[in-house]
Amino acid sequence: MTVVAGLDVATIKADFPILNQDRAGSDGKPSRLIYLDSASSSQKPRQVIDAMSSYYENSNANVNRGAYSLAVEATDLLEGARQRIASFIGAPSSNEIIFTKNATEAMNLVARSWGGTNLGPDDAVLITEMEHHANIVPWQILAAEKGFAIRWIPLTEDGQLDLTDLDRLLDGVSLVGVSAMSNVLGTLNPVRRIADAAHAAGAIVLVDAAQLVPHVPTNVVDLGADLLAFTGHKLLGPTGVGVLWGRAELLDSMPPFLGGGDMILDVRKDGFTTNSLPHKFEAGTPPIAEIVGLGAAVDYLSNLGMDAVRAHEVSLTAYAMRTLREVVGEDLVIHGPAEPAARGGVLSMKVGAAHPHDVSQVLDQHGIAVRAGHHCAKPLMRVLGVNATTRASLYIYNDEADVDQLAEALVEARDFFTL
Amino acid sequence: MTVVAGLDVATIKADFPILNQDRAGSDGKPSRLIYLDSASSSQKPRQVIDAMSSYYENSNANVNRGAYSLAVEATDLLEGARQRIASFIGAPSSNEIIFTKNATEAMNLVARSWGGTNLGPDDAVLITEMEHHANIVPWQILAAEKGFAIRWIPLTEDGQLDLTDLDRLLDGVSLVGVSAMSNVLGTLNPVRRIADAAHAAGAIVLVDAAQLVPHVPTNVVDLGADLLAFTGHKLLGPTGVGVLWGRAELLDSMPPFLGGGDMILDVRKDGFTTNSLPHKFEAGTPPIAEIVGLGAAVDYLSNLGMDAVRAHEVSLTAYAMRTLREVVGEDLVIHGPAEPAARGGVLSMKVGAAHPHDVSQVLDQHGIAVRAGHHCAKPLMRVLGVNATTRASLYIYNDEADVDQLAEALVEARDFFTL
Amino acid sequence: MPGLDDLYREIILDHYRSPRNRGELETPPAAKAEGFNPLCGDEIVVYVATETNNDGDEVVSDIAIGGQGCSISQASASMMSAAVKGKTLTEVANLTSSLKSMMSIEVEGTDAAVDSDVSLGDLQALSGVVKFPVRIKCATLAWNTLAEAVTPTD
Amino acid sequence: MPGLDDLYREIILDHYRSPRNRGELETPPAAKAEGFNPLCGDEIVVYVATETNNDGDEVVSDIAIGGQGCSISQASASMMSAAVKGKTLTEVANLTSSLKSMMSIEVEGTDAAVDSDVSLGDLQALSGVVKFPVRIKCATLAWNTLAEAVTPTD
Ligand SMILES: Cc1ncc(COP(=O)(O)O)c(C=O)c1O
Ligand SMILES: Cc1ncc(COP(=O)(O)O)c(C=O)c1O
Repeated sequence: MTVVAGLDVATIKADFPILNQDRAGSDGKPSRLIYLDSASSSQKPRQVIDAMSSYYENSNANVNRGAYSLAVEATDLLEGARQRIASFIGAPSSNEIIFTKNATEAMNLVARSWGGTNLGPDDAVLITEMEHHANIVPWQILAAEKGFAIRWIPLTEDGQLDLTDLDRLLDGVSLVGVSAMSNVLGTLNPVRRIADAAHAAGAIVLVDAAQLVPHVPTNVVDLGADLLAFTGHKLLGPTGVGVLWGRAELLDSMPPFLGGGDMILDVRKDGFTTNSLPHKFEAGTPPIAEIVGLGAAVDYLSNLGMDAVRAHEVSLTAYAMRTLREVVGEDLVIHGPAEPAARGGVLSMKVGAAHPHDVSQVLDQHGIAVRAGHHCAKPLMRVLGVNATTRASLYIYNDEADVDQLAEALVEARDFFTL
Repeated sequence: MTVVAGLDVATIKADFPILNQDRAGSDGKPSRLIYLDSASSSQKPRQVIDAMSSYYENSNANVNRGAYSLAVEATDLLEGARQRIASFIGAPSSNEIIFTKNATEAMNLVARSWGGTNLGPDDAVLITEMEHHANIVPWQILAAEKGFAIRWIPLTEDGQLDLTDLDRLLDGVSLVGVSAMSNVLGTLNPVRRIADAAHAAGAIVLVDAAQLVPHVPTNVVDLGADLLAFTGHKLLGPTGVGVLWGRAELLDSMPPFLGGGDMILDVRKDGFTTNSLPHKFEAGTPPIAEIVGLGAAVDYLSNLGMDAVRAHEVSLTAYAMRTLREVVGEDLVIHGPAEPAARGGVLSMKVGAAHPHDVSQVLDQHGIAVRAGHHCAKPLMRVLGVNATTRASLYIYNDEADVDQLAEALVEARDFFTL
Repeated sequence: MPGLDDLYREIILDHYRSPRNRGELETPPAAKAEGFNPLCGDEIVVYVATETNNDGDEVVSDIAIGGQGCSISQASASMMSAAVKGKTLTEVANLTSSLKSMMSIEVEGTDAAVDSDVSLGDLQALSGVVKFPVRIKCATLAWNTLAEAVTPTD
Repeated sequence: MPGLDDLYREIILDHYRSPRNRGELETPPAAKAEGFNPLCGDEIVVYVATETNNDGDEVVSDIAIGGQGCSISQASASMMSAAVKGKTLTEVANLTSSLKSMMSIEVEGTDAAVDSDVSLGDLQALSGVVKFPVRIKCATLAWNTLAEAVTPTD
């Protein structure tokens, strides 16, 4: 049994079916998956998978529509999940939880609805050089239409936001979009500090919390966010569901994004009357089973305790940074902050002269799943001066043994591709 | 065993866990669900539920991103489903299958991407009086921005499209939006005829096939559609996934809808380069497990054979129309076409003076699930001169016994609320 | 599962069959508000006339109900119209709050002045609705619409 | 699961370690195209100069490769540059088609003139890639980019 700072990883691993299957290894011998790509998508505990199966087997019906008891049951399951998700992130009201298909849609919703109404040629949006494409491209699409400027908060050498010029950068800005935790560098950004400065400058703040919510105790009010997006599948939850949280007053002021069923009170030939929150932004049949699954995921994490989750990750990240440097040696560069407490368990690496794609191929032969690529952050790749990195990312089901095997396989990859 | 025109309903029912559970009845005695709300959302066979659980238990990883074998497996499962779904609707290429979160998003995508580029103050969009809000409100939202006109194809007395004036209505129209099968009236519309006239007038055609694809053999080329939308959850598939099909050439000419990961080839600070189809329209992590589930749903229906499905529904609809009229009597109005072969198994009813909400309450006491309401078609409700209807809708797991019980319970409701 | 009799008490069916105060009032002087139940398409129209009484309180001097709906929403509207006529707006607010708390709805922004403990009389018959959560919206639609009608719009 | 040796044949590693024809050509006269592998962020730049030979055929007179990528994409580009130099565009098309069919890619719009059966020589070493489907894009990136460079743009 491996216990790291409060999490019983062996027991946790047992909850994840995929981590307990024998898979064919490179030598034909069965091997267990060592999953180190949770920043891309997490694995799912049995509790989440079962919640969805059970929904389909016992309670499936469309929501908000039927008067029969099955439809009421389905609606109650959905709304119950909404409430638990709201309290998981400290949202003042569950009406502020808007279900989307993923974090990407949530940020596009903000760009189109809020940005489409509030941004013109004289305006500017401020984002950071470490944003994920999901918090860049929606603004580029809209900027091409509306003519506003996009500004970038630069980075320091060790992969933190360089806030020296923040006040100057904020001048004339209407919205700041900032990732709370980088999916490449692991950097935990000082969202509260940026939000305070943004508010003082009259701007609102959209937080990309896709990497934060799964790993760090999150309270939207304490963060000072106006809008915050995250995604279910990185949070032990299913694919097909994401969340936009927003201050009710702000969401109320925004026009609807998608049109269709449920987001209306009335439709006439000459126009429609918009429904109240959260329905206003939930056109069409929502991802019902997925919301139920996300509710179960949030329960699972709440049972572990997000403080324990965070403590486990800080401690395992510290172990990994130390071990990888020791075992792989000088050839290894780990991008981002050096201090484990200042970052999440996302380790983007340069392994000697080996290309990340080749590294991940060698690792795959040992059943180790890491991601090689640009991680949907091409502007950041250019800042780092690389095309791609090899990224290992840690979660609650990872332990020191996983890290040890990673280190060994990295050495093999490095040696194989050394010129 | 009930065999209606080729489908072995008893065997099919056995595949649907929810139809085999004892539920608490009004008198406290356990009763089986009689599910007659498939037009709202269908139930799911074990094969679909299992395909998704198995995905999470064995193959879960993010797609299009990882080089490791698990990610390849997940991507192959997704792309395999895309291919089977493409051939299920006769799409010339699987690149023309765009996964969305539901049919509503698919139609909003068309409105925003195609409409946002092609519609201005001098243009017009032609839709029908029987459209679902999902094919009305997106156009109303866009029309408020762009200033184009929305025209309506009117209805005949028996709930068919009145095409007498079609050519005049088409004059100056750039897009025709038409539901292939009404979710209220069951009417099967002559899409091919409308498409031919629309094309002759220089307009393109968006088909809302949310009700068609689950029930009637569908071939997008034979329909003459340019774009066609449907939704997974009405098709034995999961919530959280929908499909937009479009002619490749047309989709290629349309700008992206949502911005983010996967829909780009490159992102620079000064702009982005769009990826090719289908990725261009699939920003962010797709509903992977849901796509796998929809693939299993399509397999299930293909195994039954869509011709057999349609034959079963025509025959059961004929039985239902006959039986309900006989048993309930003069007080019953069934909206829409009188001829079962001209419609799907959607029976929107007026039951004497009883309000649909009250009728469905009485039915619910007998474990019968029907929908009472406006069915997201308020303009149609106004044309019919009602606020709401009681809608019973049939699918592959329904049989004559279900219809008989419905008829009996309708009599009780009618009597209870007769003034 | 609760039975139909819990929901459809005799007095509810009576108000449904013979609704009180159906009709329209001239606006102005009367105020008018429309309410929708997006679930089932029900629409209710409440016309309400007020005047100031000798104590300086605003009183519901007349009320009329239009629109269509199910037995619960129609009966609730009819019972409401009978119950509020002649009452001061404060009394109406208390009654509304009392009805909603019977329906287990948390009343938001309730100020100290509002008293949820007033006697409901006939309206007590709506208590069965609480066992049918979907119908709560039907039962409260008229009340929310009335509240909107008497709220000064700016 | 196929082993690493299937993928990383000695000749591939050799081209990766000592890539042929790295550099740039002046444009014009040379044509240039950029290729992206969105999966891994690889970027490849192909510069190609052509001239018409005595038979009136267009021939690859010079080629240079820029950009960065993994061993497979770099080795494939290097081997390609060595293989196509001096070849007519028809021969290049045949070679490309032959390589792709080795990778089990259906070649779209293949016209009768294209012969997929030409001998691949060293390029045969790329055959192991077929067992690693994700890497097929790496192996074909240079070839697709070359095709783009020699296609007249309108
Ligand atoms: C005809 C029609 N179109 C569109 C839709 C919308 O489907 P969804 O809610 O899955 O987007 C529906 C179902 O509600 C429908 O019946
Ligand atoms: C920081 C960050 N933002 C946004 C996203 C997008 O999430 P999704 O693909 O679920 O929309 C991701 C994950 O890919 C991410 O890491």
